[in-house]
Amino acid sequence: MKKESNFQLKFGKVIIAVILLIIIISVFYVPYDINLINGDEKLLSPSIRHILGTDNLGRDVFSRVIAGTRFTFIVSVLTVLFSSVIGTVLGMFSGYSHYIVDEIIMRIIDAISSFPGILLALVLVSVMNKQKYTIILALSVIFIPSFTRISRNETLKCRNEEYIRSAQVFGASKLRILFVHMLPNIMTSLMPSIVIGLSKSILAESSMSYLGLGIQPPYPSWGRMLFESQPYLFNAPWCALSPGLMIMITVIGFNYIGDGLSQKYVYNME
Amino acid sequence: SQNTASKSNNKVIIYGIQTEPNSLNPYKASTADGRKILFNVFEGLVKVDKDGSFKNAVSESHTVSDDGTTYSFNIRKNVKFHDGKKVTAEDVKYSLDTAISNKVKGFDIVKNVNVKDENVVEINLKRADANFIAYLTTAIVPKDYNNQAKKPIGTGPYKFKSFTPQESLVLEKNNDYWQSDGAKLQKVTFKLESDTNALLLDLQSGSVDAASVDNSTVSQLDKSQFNIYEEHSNAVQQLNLNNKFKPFDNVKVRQAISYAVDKNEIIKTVNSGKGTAVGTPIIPGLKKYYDDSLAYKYKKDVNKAKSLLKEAGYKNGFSFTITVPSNYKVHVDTAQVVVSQLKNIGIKAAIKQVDWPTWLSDVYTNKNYEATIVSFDSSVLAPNGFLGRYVTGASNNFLNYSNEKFDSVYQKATIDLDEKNRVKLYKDAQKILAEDAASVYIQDISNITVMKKQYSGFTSYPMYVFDAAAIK
Amino acid sequence: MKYLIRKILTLITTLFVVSLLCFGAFSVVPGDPASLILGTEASPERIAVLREQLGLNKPLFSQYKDWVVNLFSGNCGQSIKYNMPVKNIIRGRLPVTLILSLMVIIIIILVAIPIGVYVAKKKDSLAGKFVNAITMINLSVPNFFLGIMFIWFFGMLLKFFTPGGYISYADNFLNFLKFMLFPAIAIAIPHIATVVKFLKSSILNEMKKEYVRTAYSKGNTKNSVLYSHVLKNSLISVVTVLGMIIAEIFSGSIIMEQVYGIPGIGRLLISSITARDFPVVETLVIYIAFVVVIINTIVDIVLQFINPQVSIK
Amino acid sequence: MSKSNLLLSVRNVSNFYKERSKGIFSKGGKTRVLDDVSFEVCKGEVFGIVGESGCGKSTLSKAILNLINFTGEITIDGISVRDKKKDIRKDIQIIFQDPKSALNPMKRIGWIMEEPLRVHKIGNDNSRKKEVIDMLNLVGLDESFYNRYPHELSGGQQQRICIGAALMLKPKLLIADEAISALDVSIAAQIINLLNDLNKKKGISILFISHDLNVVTYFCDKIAVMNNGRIVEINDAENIYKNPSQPYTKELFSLMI
Amino acid sequence: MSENLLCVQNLTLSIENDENSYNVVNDVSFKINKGEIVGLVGESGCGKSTTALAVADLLPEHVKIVNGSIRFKDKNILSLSDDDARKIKGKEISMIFQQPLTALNPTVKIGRQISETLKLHCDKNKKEIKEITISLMRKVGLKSPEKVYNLYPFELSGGMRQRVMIAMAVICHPNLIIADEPTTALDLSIQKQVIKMLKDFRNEYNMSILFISHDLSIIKNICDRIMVMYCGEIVECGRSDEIFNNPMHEYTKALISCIPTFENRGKHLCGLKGNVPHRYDNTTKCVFASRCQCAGDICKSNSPNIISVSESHYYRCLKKGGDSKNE
Ligand SMILES: Nc1ncnc2c1ncn2[C@@H]1O[C@H](COP(=O)(O)OP(=O)(O)OP(=O)(O)O)[C@@H](O)[C@H]1O
Ligand SMILES: Nc1ncnc2c1ncn2[C@@H]1O[C@H](COP(=O)(O)OP(=O)(O)OP(=O)(O)O)[C@@H](O)[C@H]1O
Ligand SMILES: [Mg+2]
Ligand SMILES: [Mg+2]
Repeated sequence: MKKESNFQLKFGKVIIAVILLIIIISVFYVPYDINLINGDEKLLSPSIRHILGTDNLGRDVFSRVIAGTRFTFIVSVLTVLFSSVIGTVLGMFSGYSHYIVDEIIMRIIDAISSFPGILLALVLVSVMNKQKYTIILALSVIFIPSFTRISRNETLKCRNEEYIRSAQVFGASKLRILFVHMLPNIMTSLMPSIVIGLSKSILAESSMSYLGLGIQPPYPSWGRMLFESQPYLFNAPWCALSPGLMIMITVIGFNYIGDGLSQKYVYNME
Repeated sequence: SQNTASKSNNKVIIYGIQTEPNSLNPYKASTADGRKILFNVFEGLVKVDKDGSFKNAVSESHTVSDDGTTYSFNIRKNVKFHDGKKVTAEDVKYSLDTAISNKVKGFDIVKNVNVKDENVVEINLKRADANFIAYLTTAIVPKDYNNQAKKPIGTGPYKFKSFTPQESLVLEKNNDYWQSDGAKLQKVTFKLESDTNALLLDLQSGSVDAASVDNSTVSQLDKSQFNIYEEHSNAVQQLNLNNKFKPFDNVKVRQAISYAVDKNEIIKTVNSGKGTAVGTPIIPGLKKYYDDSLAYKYKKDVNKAKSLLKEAGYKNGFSFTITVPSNYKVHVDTAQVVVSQLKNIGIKAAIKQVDWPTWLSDVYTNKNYEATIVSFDSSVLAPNGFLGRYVTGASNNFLNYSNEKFDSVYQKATIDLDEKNRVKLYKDAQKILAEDAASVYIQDISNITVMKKQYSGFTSYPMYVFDAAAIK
Repeated sequence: MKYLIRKILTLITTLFVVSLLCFGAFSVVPGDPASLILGTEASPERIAVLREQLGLNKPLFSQYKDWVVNLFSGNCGQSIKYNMPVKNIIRGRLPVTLILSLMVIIIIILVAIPIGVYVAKKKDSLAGKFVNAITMINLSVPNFFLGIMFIWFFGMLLKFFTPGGYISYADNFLNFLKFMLFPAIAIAIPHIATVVKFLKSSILNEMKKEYVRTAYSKGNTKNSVLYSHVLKNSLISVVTVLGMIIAEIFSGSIIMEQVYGIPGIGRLLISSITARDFPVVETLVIYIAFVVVIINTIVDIVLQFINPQVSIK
Repeated sequence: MSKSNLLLSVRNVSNFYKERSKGIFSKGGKTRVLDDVSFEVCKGEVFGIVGESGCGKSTLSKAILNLINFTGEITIDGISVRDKKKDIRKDIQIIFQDPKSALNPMKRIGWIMEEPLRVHKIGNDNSRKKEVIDMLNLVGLDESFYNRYPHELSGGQQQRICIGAALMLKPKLLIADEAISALDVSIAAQIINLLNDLNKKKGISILFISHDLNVVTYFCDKIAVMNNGRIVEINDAENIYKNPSQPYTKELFSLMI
Repeated sequence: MSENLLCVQNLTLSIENDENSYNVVNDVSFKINKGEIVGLVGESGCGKSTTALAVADLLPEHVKIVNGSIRFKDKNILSLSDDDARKIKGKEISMIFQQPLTALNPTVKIGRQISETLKLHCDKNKKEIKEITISLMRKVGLKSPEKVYNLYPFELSGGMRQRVMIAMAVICHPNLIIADEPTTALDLSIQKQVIKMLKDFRNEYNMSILFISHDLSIIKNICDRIMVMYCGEIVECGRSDEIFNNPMHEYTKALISCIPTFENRGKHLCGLKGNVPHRYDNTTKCVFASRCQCAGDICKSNSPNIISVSESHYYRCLKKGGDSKNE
């Protein structure tokens, strides 16, 4: 079991490391300007000039995919950051607080999670005055419930642990118990969900792009590229292939890390 | 598939359509696709012809008084509504009164409508309007029938059969049509698609026989299966600048932008060359009034654009946001090209996609925007439909454009009954707009209709319609 | 009984919060249904007339109140866009989406559980690893893309179904099911992967527990330990996961209805939002939340059957 | 027993657990867990409480720590444990049964032991570290443990850390709730020795809760026997061992193997 | 009475993980006769359970048998086919586990769990099985067995669960019961009842019991013979009275002296210094050397000898009893 988790973890880490490397490189160098439009070079198939071909506006797909890494990551990392921070805090308060507070928080969380995510995104995106990254906000709200639930469960488990009891005994304040004593422990079981959240948010961004809610053009996120290339899927498959593959690889990478982490966690606990 | 199985006498067609009609009531239908469908169900006193002129439909003939304020129509005797009742002058009066009370465009100048006798209707105007005949394409409906929204009844070659929201709208051949060779196809099904991509997939898989499609879409279709018809879309795509917004209140800035935007590149890149560059808000299809000479008034000239910017005091450029309705791929793509072209003269433009209702309310109604790219068409084939929104204080002047000279020229053109004069005045108006670079006029995007090879008879109009009756 | 009362109270509060959220959302989004209906050529006077007719001049809160009153009287108000009772619009579509979702759930259960058991049993064999890898890949494809690939592969290449050739369930139920099969599979696949993953790790976890050793000590074979002892316990966590997936299935079907042109409530929801058709959206959202809550309750009850420690009394 | 010598006094303490009501309208019942419990612990005394599982021993310790609601009065050094203003928290500390779960798995030993000082804002970083190292020595461990994690320690070492952490605030009373039940015999012996030393050398009073009669009679000066939330007998260890007066006590002691 | 039932010889088991492998159980040999109760004591982690699991053929995957044989009724358990081994389990050898809650399947009703062994090994119909089960449940002291039959483990108290475990173990009248710390989790009074019950069953069915515990006082109470285990090795073995009256190995002595009792009051408990050494530092040859009071250099380099005290009593040490006393 341990062997396998190590392998998964390593494999995932290698993938993500390579992708982070791509991000760093793309900040300094891409073969073509990602927004360089060229009407004479529309939908060219891969060649030496354009290794991954060009899209419907004649932009270099390779450059866009490379640079898209950055945009995709900004969305997914910030989404998970916001939602996990808010979700965790809510969940911890809910789990550690009085019955009423718990009930109120959980009803709202229930409502959010039984609210169609797409509607939520649509509303938030139109209200927030759609900017390049408004989607982050929308996705964050959609992602909050799952983090809240996990952290609430963990808090419930944790609050009966004796080390929390002993912190109460020597007089630590509620906030200190929550954030200094409990949080690190909750984090260990949240970590896998956070990593898997990264991959889920990449997929969610691409679904949102499908409805025109993702990152704003001309900036390429992989989801947006995939969506934009949809009409040319059969005649110019290279447009869709590379962002699609990147999504797949990255998501697999994150999933492997997440699985590896959760197994490691289980293993450590034994 | 079985749907398209054709026996010559009961041939059917499935036409893919991307937006739902918002209403089946002809006085309320306002979406382009809605009008496209209802064109086959309703007819007015007159009807648009292929060349943009108006031919008599429900009316047999008409006369206009010399001062242009009285129109007299003779109703055709063999016209029947779809429910079998004969069309009478009362019905016509009722229809026109309904148009007035519904505040249908152009009817604000109607003083009254009188039934002269069984077959003659007289319309009196408050003042002359050279374009008035164009408004009379408005539908003639049976008197006191108030179920139009659910089961529309008109006089057209096809009658309404059923409408299932988001699935289909079905029309059936009207066997009582006044023209014997009215409709050829037995049934026309308008399939309501969820979006462009779904339409493309349906065309590719063959479950849809015909559709009007994007340029980007048509390149993906198997040319051996489809006939492809290219025509004017009869809408002008323009980069509209909010003339009150800070740098755009300066005519030099607007001109600079006009010089920076390369129409040909946009046409080539976004539309695969299928579009006509224009320099005025009027569509080329309105041949009489359209001023062809303005198309390249602002030919791409980066240096000139830069020096204009410098003169205006924006040597280092500035930044602004282009708001685009996200449901129009063409406009989104165009915006991307425009952004890259403006970059050449140091202007940083960002794109903000909004959904259509937001666009309507934020941009169009509340004029709360900096720039936007959209196409405007007109429900009536008259220059006022295109130029009216530049008039100072007009409710639809979301451009915040104001020029007294233009206002007076426009006013004069509207009431001038002398055709030659009128044409000249309208052309002058266009010149003023072009000189002021009120908006950046880009192109009349070609409208492309594809139809399976087994069908023929496609007719193009200078309006956005689908004439199912002509299809064989 | 107490359980029932509690559940009903939770249901009502949840639905109430959901409807308030929806109302709040509508009170802030820009867009006016009347000018949408009339388009760009409408004069302000004409819009004003229509607003009056549609009752849009009333403050949104009183529209909400009207809607609530209408909800209790059973017809859920009048659609602004289609100008007919919301009830009538939804009636035809609800079954479509429900059947689709049901198919998805059935597919998930039928496919994921055997695969999960298989993978857990053969975790070290080549076949097991292969299935594992496939699972991972399935988890990583954007939903809409999978749907499109299905259309291309099964629809256009293999001609198993006609893309866009939706057949109403009222016309021909079997053909309807046949058509729905592919979008259902497309929605189900990532969830199958999730469930397989969960079931596998849950079985492996259970296998480590002491009662398994007890079962072996009684002389059970490997299979009888797996099927009569471990599986039921592993399913507990899977059922919980299933419960969480339900809401996602709805989201998935919204997109897939769009891709496949299925006239279900997902598509209706999107178009009604685009039309700012408040009564329809509010009703749909309540419907969806209702179904989600109900299914979660069913999951609770199922859980209680397989896990005696969860008591609903 | 002179008054000045009195450390802990528990008077007429009762406690009820509300059964958590499930429905909004239903009322939860009440279970009586402590029933009129009274006893006193003197300074420097080792006071044992024995009783079967579930008789309320842990609940009593929670009441003394003011972690749960109770009726009656508990004072330490004359101050009620309910008194929020007084730094009563410092005077009573507890060691739990399971040393593993009583140590935060994510924190290093040094951090864990310093935490009570930090919470009460005693000393600065350096002085705290010094105190912790002194304490480590006191409980028989060396400096090298400062930077280790709990899971790297054996059960006996973990329990020593727990004791050390509990002593950081220099409490007057140490409650050991089944503190050695989870440990191996030889390790348990080490811990008992340690507690014995602390009691003898530092004069810390210990409330020793256990169900193991052998240990209690070995270790405690006075023993209270609990049954069903009541104290049935309190006596010196010797008296209780040699001639228990109550029938329940007799029965209990007859079980000693 | 002295008929040989189980004979373990030179059993060596090792645990393997990716970093290292080490012997958990090292060269262990012992015998159990029919009707005998044999105790196995030792500190936590010394390999008691692992030995027991090996005898019951329930070793987890990561434990490998390096050497040795386990003969049960003259069959080598280690070389039986899966199917043959399965037929022995539950019927002839059965186990009682330490944690009755985790050892019972949480979602299967008590009655089914108890009767499962019968179902697997005896050809009886449902009604008979239920009758046997219920009567056995009554016998192990479960009140109103018909009701308990349909309860789930979590609905029972710890004592009841342990009774259920015992019923499960004896239902087929096995020849050997391995009881792995069956009383550790229990209350004093219940401990006593459980022990009495096991003794009764032994007397009634002439079963043998391998009784594992770390609590010497319990072992003393129930066992005929005692084996003391330390770090995977049996360091001393003898009859109960021999071990308690005349402990030879230093470890055994320490164990006995650190039992706190009223009699020892005031005395410093001897205890053992230090902790159980890590298994994988095999630097010393005598596993106890690091904690032994009287260990010399020789203990670090040579393997201990087996020194017999009497026919039934031996221990492993390099220094003879006399030596250690002198030092
Ligand atoms: N949170 C709770 N809710 C309801 N009842 C409780 C709760 N905690 C404890 N009890 C009950 O209170 C009684 C006393 O519990 P307590 O933990 O004090 O016993 P104990 O003597 O410490 O037992 P043990 O020796 O097993 O630790 C028990 O019967 C238990 O069932
Ligand atoms: N799953 C495992 N992985 C690694 N090591 C293990 C595992 N299970 C047991 N061990 C090791 O095997 C050794 C013997 O374990 P075993 O369970 O036989 O001890 P024990 O004497 O029964 O202890 P206890 O009294 O605590 O039950 C221990 O040192 C332990 O560390
Ligand atoms: Mg307790
Ligand atoms: Mg063990």
